[in-house]
Amino acid sequence: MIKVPAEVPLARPALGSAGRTGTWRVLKPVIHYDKCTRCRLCFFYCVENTIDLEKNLYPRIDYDYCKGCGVCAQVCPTAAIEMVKEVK
Amino acid sequence: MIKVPAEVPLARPALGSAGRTGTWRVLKPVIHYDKCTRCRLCFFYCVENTIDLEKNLYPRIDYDYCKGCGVCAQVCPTAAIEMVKEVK
Amino acid sequence: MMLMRGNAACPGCPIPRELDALLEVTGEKTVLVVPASCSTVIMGDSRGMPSRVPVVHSAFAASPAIASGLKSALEARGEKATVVVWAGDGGTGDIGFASLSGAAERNEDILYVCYDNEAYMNTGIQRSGLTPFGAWTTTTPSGKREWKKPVPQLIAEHGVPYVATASIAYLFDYQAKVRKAKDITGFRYIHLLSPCPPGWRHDSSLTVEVAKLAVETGIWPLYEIERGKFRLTSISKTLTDKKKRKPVTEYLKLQGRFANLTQEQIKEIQDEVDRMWDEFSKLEG
Amino acid sequence: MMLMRGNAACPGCPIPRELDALLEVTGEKTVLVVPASCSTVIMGDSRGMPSRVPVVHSAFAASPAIASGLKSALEARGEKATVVVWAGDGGTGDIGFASLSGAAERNEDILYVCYDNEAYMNTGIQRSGLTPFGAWTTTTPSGKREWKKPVPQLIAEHGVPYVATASIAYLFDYQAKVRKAKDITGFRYIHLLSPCPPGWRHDSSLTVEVAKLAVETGIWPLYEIERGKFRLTSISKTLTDKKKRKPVTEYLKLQGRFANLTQEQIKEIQDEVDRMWDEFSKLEG
Amino acid sequence: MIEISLKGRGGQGVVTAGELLTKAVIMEGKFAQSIPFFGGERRGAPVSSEVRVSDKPIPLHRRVYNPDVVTVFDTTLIEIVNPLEGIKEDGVLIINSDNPKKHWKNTYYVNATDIARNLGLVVAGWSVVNTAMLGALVKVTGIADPELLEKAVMEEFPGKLGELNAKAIHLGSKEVKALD
Amino acid sequence: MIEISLKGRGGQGVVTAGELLTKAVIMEGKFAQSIPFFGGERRGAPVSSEVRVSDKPIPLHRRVYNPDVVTVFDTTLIEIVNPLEGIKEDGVLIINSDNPKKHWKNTYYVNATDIARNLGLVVAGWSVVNTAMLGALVKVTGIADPELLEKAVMEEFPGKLGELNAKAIHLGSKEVKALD
Amino acid sequence: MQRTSTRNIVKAMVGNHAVAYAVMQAKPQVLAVYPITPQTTMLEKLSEYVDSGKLKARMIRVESEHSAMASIYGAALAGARVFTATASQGLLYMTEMIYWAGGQRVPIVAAVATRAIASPWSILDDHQDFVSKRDAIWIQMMAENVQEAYDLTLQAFRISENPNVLLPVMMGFDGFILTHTMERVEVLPDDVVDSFLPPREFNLIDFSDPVGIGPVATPDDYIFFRHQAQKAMERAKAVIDQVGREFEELAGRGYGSTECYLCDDAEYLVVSMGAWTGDARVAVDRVREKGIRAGLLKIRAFRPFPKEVVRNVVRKARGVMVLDRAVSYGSGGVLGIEVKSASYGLDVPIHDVIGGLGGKDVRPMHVEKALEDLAVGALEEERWLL
Amino acid sequence: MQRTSTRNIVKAMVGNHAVAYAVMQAKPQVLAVYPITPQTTMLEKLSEYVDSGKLKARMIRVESEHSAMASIYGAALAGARVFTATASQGLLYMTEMIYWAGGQRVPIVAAVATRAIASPWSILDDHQDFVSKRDAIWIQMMAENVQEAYDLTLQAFRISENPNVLLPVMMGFDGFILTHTMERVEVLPDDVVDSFLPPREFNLIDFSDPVGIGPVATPDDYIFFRHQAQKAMERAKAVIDQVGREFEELAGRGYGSTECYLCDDAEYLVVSMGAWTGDARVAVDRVREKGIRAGLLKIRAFRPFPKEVVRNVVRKARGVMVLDRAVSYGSGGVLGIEVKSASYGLDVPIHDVIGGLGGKDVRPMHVEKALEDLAVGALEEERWLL
Ligand SMILES: Cc1ncc(C[n+]2csc(CCOP(=O)(O)OP(=O)(O)O)c2C)c(N)n1
Ligand SMILES: Cc1ncc(C[n+]2csc(CCOP(=O)(O)OP(=O)(O)O)c2C)c(N)n1
Ligand code: SF4
Ligand code: SF4
Ligand code: SF4
Ligand code: SF4
Ligand code: SF4
Ligand code: SF4
Ligand SMILES: [Mg+2]
Ligand SMILES: [Mg+2]
Repeated sequence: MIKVPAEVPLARPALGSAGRTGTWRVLKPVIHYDKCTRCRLCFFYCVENTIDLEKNLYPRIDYDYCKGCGVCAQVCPTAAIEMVKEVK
Repeated sequence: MIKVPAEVPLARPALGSAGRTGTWRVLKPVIHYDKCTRCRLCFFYCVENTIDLEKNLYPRIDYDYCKGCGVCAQVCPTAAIEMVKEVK
Repeated sequence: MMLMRGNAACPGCPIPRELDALLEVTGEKTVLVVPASCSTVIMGDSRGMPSRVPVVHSAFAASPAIASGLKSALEARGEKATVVVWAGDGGTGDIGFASLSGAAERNEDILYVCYDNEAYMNTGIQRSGLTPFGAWTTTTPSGKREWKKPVPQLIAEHGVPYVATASIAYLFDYQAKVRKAKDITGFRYIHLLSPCPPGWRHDSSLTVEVAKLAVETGIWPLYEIERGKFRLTSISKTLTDKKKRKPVTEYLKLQGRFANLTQEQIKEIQDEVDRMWDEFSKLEG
Repeated sequence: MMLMRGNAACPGCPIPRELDALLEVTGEKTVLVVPASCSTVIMGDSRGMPSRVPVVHSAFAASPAIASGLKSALEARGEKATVVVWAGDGGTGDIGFASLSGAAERNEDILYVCYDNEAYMNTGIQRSGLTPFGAWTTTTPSGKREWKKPVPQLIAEHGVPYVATASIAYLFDYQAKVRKAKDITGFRYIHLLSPCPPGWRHDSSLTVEVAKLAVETGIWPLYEIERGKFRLTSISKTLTDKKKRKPVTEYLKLQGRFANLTQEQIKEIQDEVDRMWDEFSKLEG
Repeated sequence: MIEISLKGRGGQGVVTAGELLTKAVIMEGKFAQSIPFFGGERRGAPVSSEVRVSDKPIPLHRRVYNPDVVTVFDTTLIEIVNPLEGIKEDGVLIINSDNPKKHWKNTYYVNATDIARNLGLVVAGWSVVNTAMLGALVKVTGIADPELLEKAVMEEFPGKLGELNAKAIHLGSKEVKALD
Repeated sequence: MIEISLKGRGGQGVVTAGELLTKAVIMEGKFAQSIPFFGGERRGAPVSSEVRVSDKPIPLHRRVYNPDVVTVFDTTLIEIVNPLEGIKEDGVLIINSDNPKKHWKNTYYVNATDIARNLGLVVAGWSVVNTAMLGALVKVTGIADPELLEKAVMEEFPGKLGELNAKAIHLGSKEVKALD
Repeated sequence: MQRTSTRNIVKAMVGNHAVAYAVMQAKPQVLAVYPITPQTTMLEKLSEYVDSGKLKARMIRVESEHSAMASIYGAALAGARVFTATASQGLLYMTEMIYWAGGQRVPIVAAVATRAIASPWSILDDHQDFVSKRDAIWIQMMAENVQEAYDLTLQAFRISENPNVLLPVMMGFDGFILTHTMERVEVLPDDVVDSFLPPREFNLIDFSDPVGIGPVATPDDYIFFRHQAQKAMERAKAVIDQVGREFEELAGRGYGSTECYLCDDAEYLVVSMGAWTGDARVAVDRVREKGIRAGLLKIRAFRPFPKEVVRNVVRKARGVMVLDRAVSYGSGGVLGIEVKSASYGLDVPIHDVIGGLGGKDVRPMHVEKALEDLAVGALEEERWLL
Repeated sequence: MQRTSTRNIVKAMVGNHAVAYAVMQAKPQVLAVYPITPQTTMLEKLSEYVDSGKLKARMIRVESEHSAMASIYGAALAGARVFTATASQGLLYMTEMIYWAGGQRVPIVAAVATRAIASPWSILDDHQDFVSKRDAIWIQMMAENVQEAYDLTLQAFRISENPNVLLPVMMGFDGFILTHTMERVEVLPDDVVDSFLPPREFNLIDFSDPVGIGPVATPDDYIFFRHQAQKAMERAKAVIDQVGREFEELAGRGYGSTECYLCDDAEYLVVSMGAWTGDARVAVDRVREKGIRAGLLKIRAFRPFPKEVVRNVVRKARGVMVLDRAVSYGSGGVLGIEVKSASYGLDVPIHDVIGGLGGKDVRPMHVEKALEDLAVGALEEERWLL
């Protein structure tokens, strides 16, 4: 195959294609693990895919990219996620 | 209103916009009035609108424009229309 | 006579009569919008046109939109007139389908008539989305593999006030539908099956016969959908009973474009027609 | 994670998750075709993209056709891959509708997903044919007057093998439908209601809640039509009984775009939903 | 270079005639060009086709204005389209007629309609006279090898139909006469 | 001509701030121009707006590269977008902060977030700090008549909201301080 | 540049709103605008006007740009004053209808918020979209600033509907750089606009005299119509200048096909079109300070192209550089080609300076540098401002 | 003009069938062609080839030209050799995708059966459609006769897929005048075509190295890509000539961007493109007989425009007339503008002779007359052959 020269308009996969979107946050989701039942709903519904599951199945938020939308807090059945004001 | 100058692409109504289409005929519909019951089907179905009705409601073909398609002969319930070869 | 004699339609082409019958009903205050199609050619040239009402020629995909604009402007100047799109199946169901669907969704106050000769005839018989299953065209040399796009149903799904099918063989039914459509406000759609002797490969004298058989075999049901209500019309009312319908072969065999259908394909077509009528029975019942 | 973090979606936008859930099922051998839309922006820029599978950016009206070509070429080189169009409601039901209908009519072997945020969001919230009745947009300042164009039904009328609706709030249902669609050959269509916090005027945290209420109120029924057979899915199966459905106001009241609806309009909407479910009951029963 | 104008009606095979002639000439190693009438062909409506034949490459692409040969498939056209317009002083007119009039000083005629009809070359009521006319044309002008013309015809219409058309060429060529 | 750069985040009203300032200047009979950041605005994402103010017509349409004044609505941006790039030697930096650092020799600060919050100027969790910042900006630079700015604000936001914003201008202007 | 008439009303407006305002004052009966960045906020403003009744018109909410142009074309035939606006992909998507309207010689006004063309995507400014319609039998004018965008919009209706012209007019203005930039704008009072722009008098749908509009044309007729169109373009030159003068009487701002800045004694000339003309003006001032006698020729009317003026101005220079925001790939800058062609026969060196594509910002210093290089013979035949 | 190689096979074919034949020999995997006069008989022939298995390709039966170009674009990305053909309204309807494919630098071959543009309707020939794509980052070549249409189609694939080029190629040939005219054509044996045109090696869909194709580009990247495209166009000039020479070795017919006929000592030069070049050749011969030293420069590659050659040939003449079958209304003949721009700085008078629009037949005598007038200084700056 022809090697396509760099002069052709292409993009390559990259983490943070829009930058460190964690800086966009106004409110920050904080998980109160004591309340967490590991139901994983936050993990399923985080619209940004910024919640990982630990080995022990506890959710962990990737604050580098979490945009602070609050969906996780909203879907958490035990109100284990609190949205707190970002301190900047 | 502005008079639109002749330089703008327009067409005006005209009889025989494609010429004297009667000359296109290979076969010519001839009405045998003796067989005609004045049912007017030929008049209704002449696809070219080239059949007129006389005052007495007998059909008359406008040979200047009749293209000789044969639809009239086909729809005539009494076979009063015959398609004959054009003599040229 | 609103559409004058001596135009460029092929011998046996029903379009001039179809147009005349339409204009008989809609009258002098009609604007015809005609996209690229055989009707473009029939409408003459810069030396003269057969129409006695204004004709707005249109790019292939543009007629529903041109009609929307025309109607809006006529309304703005207080002129009561019927704006009619007169389009082929290709302009309607293929390239112009987004524009048509848009106008239907906006419920534009226009009457859209699709004369359906089931292929691109003006360019010499190429397949359209509305070409029926099995039909030969120059771009489907061994018959079309897909089914005919059900455009009247698709438009009806848009919730427009009036949708109807019609046939040149049932002139009164056709004109009655035009009359009804004329008096309705909003988007009205009439789909007219329109045989084409050179394209369907039948003798020019058989135009009306073929159109009639399409209805009698049930391949082309005559119906209207008025504000969502479906109703069979004319002779089609009597055809829900399969025994009353002629076998589809009667229709197919007259046309060269179906000459190479296999027995299986013919059965498929017959089954499809029967299935459709079963649904009609439900809708009507 | 097939769609990487840190992309340009608004906070609370479901699109990244919707895409990721799709790609989880279709896997690495997926090509995404993305027409002009919010997703174009989400797909990054010349400096990098969030997708781990090839993305083919597309002009607004071109994606069904680009996908047709891609699939044909992949097939010609013997590559088994899923070609997915990922398009907004505007690209799907307005400008791209002819192209979509054409691909459906040809039964192209592609999976078309319309993520429907019910307006042109990328250009800043303008009405589309799929904007619901009554909704505010910048081009319908006092609410849209027409009803939402019923695109899934329209596609189903084309006789394609698979059509389904889905919702981000019912992820398993959505992914099950993608899985089913992936294994079918021919044209497959999934229509995904996709809330948009700035466009629908709801708090970014309510995305899933709003999506859920759309289903629970019956405004957004979950169903699939497999080779013509209609079937309600997931929770919607339980909603044919009107009493089980929440009133539409529960859905409407969360969204600023419906803030100026009159009581009458709300009733119209409720009636329309009820009418739709009556039909579903018939179809299912 | 010889320029030929073929005039007929939709359904008579005018364009095909031009192409068959062109093929035959090219088979011979010479140069030829066939330019059809540009427009929607309707059965019965006037149609024309123009042919150039030459020993050298033909650079021209304009239409033929001053034909050396005019071939009229249907004499009723003579009034309608004035096929003789521009014909060269020493040009030749070939008409399909059983009752020829002297429309031009050098007039030839053949009853191509009868030839076609007798051979059963009739499509939808139309006698397809093109091959009989070609036979006459080649005979009168000598611009193509009749055998190659037959070969071209057989390629275009394989089987039985080709044979009939080949016969039509033959008969056209045999029966064409000068009118004096 | 004075060139001003306004840096903030989607939701803070950066573009509106530039336009309000421009309007106020134009009401005064002077010339001004407001050039927003060109791109999809996402809540929380960096946004900028640039303003030119002059006594004469402004022919320029390029972006502002060497601002006289840089106004930062959210100090976290200082690391991300380097708002001081190109600032004039004697340029002025105005930041929204309760805990200011000396990012630039001429730094002014105001706690616009508190002003907005106290006035209830909060939308979707965002304190809309733009008018308070404008108040500070006008106070520090004197480029617009505060009364006209208030008028512009009242036109833009009729009623109660306008009053609150006018108050914010007032407070911003009152509370801004030089950092030394 | 900008002079003031006492009756003018001063406003601060972004370009899109200024154009929308002019459109409202022009009182069209039918609009059809499809959203596209950077034009959309104009559509939104117009929707607001229509919705609130400030503009009594129908806004047809079409499903594509092809239909936008088609629907206003239809409306224009039936006598309505009409307007649309678009950009980039939208302008390309309506290409067929653009040519259609031009060929039919129907008065229409369209604003183009210029934007780069994909692929790759860019929502930012250049002129590639605008120039793509230079053969389409449309008058094309381009604004330098928000004020001009407002003024030219009003003038466009007058020019388009002039019975000696009858051509659609496209008003280009730089995307974002003007559409989204707020500037001081002097608008005319409504009654002044009414006197400048009386109700439209063009109509082709007359049931007592039915015509076929845009029929098949015989070759003789076809080339005749086209020749007439070319003549109408020629006549439009005077009309553009005349309308500009009339407008000046009302508004105090003079217009015409071109504008010269320090041309008279200019040895080194910049030719430019659109918003960066202002920046070029600054560059001219700056190099003048350095002793280089520079001048600037602004092209306001791109079609009809003011060949005669260009030629006369170029003739007097020692070197010319054309600023080009659009390229005919495989040939050169589009404006450059025009200028060279119009000046054919002269021997003043003409250089192409291509820049600003896809939103790339161009600064006076780039023009300054190019002018300095031009003066010392160091400017390439084609320079790209990368 | 036409030389012969012994391995060539002589056929009699109409232009559309000759191009279809070349396409079949080029072995594309994916085609998408939408019917439009005068291209349609090519589509029909290709459909036949595909249906009968002579060409193992998929013909996508799209619903419009926009989709025709879009679908072969998609196929081209995924490694298929692709082809489409269109004309006039169809070319306009796919405008957006034409620019799209050009901007993305994807090898594609499209044939354009040139035809006038509506409104008013005309199905007949001129070049207005073809030239409307001159900015679209496509190589554009135009054939003089059926033989060239065949030859250039084959060459187009080679040029397009050349790794130093990677640009789509448009092959124009006059509607009806070539599409429907039957001429002698020498075709290459299939194996010779195979050696000339090995399987395509361009592919962007690689699941082990996923890329985003045509993403939003930052301004810096955007202008970079465009600058590279312009450079690729520049490089294409040599490739066109090189491929022409290689083709000559196989076919015995030489090609290149231009062709000169009696240029060397020509005082009066005709510049021309497309089918009427042959007629112009005849006119040149005729006026030579009358003692006027005329010559002819044929433009085969319109993009990249062979500026250097044009300039060098024009330089030697005393007067030049450019035959133009397309007009940039409000400016001048399109080819004329190019020639003047390319020749800028020379002082040989260049005249525009515009004709053939909407199928209007142009005869050698028209060219003859113009040449004679040129020689005696009686040719207008712009003459229309009405
Ligand atoms: C954009 C565009 N593409 C293609 C064409 C060529 N064209 C003209 S008419 C036609 C077919 C029309 O088919 P249909 O709408 O069914 O009408 P019919 O000719 O069968 O009456 C086509 C493809 C065109 N005019 N414009
Ligand atoms: C031909 C064309 N017209 C207009 C646009 C501008 N445009 C880009 S995205 C968009 C709206 C997309 O709406 P939708 O498909 O619903 O996707 P969303 O942005 O809502 O995700 C528009 C109008 C365009 N890119 N191309
Ligand atoms: S706040 Fe939003 S982005 Fe952040 S983890 Fe929660 S759901 Fe994900
Ligand atoms: S949703 Fe709440 S309870 Fe469930 S895993 Fe997340 S934090 Fe824990
Ligand atoms: S033959 Fe045809 S055109 Fe003539 S009268 Fe009968 S139906 Fe009419
Ligand atoms: S159809 Fe026959 S019977 Fe009836 S009116 Fe005509 S000719 Fe007479
Ligand atoms: S081709 Fe068919 S539809 Fe067209 S004019 Fe002829 S008969 Fe009528
Ligand atoms: S505007 Fe709506 S759809 Fe678009 S990215 Fe933002 S939330 Fe998502
Ligand atoms: Mg049709
Ligand atoms: Mg949307």
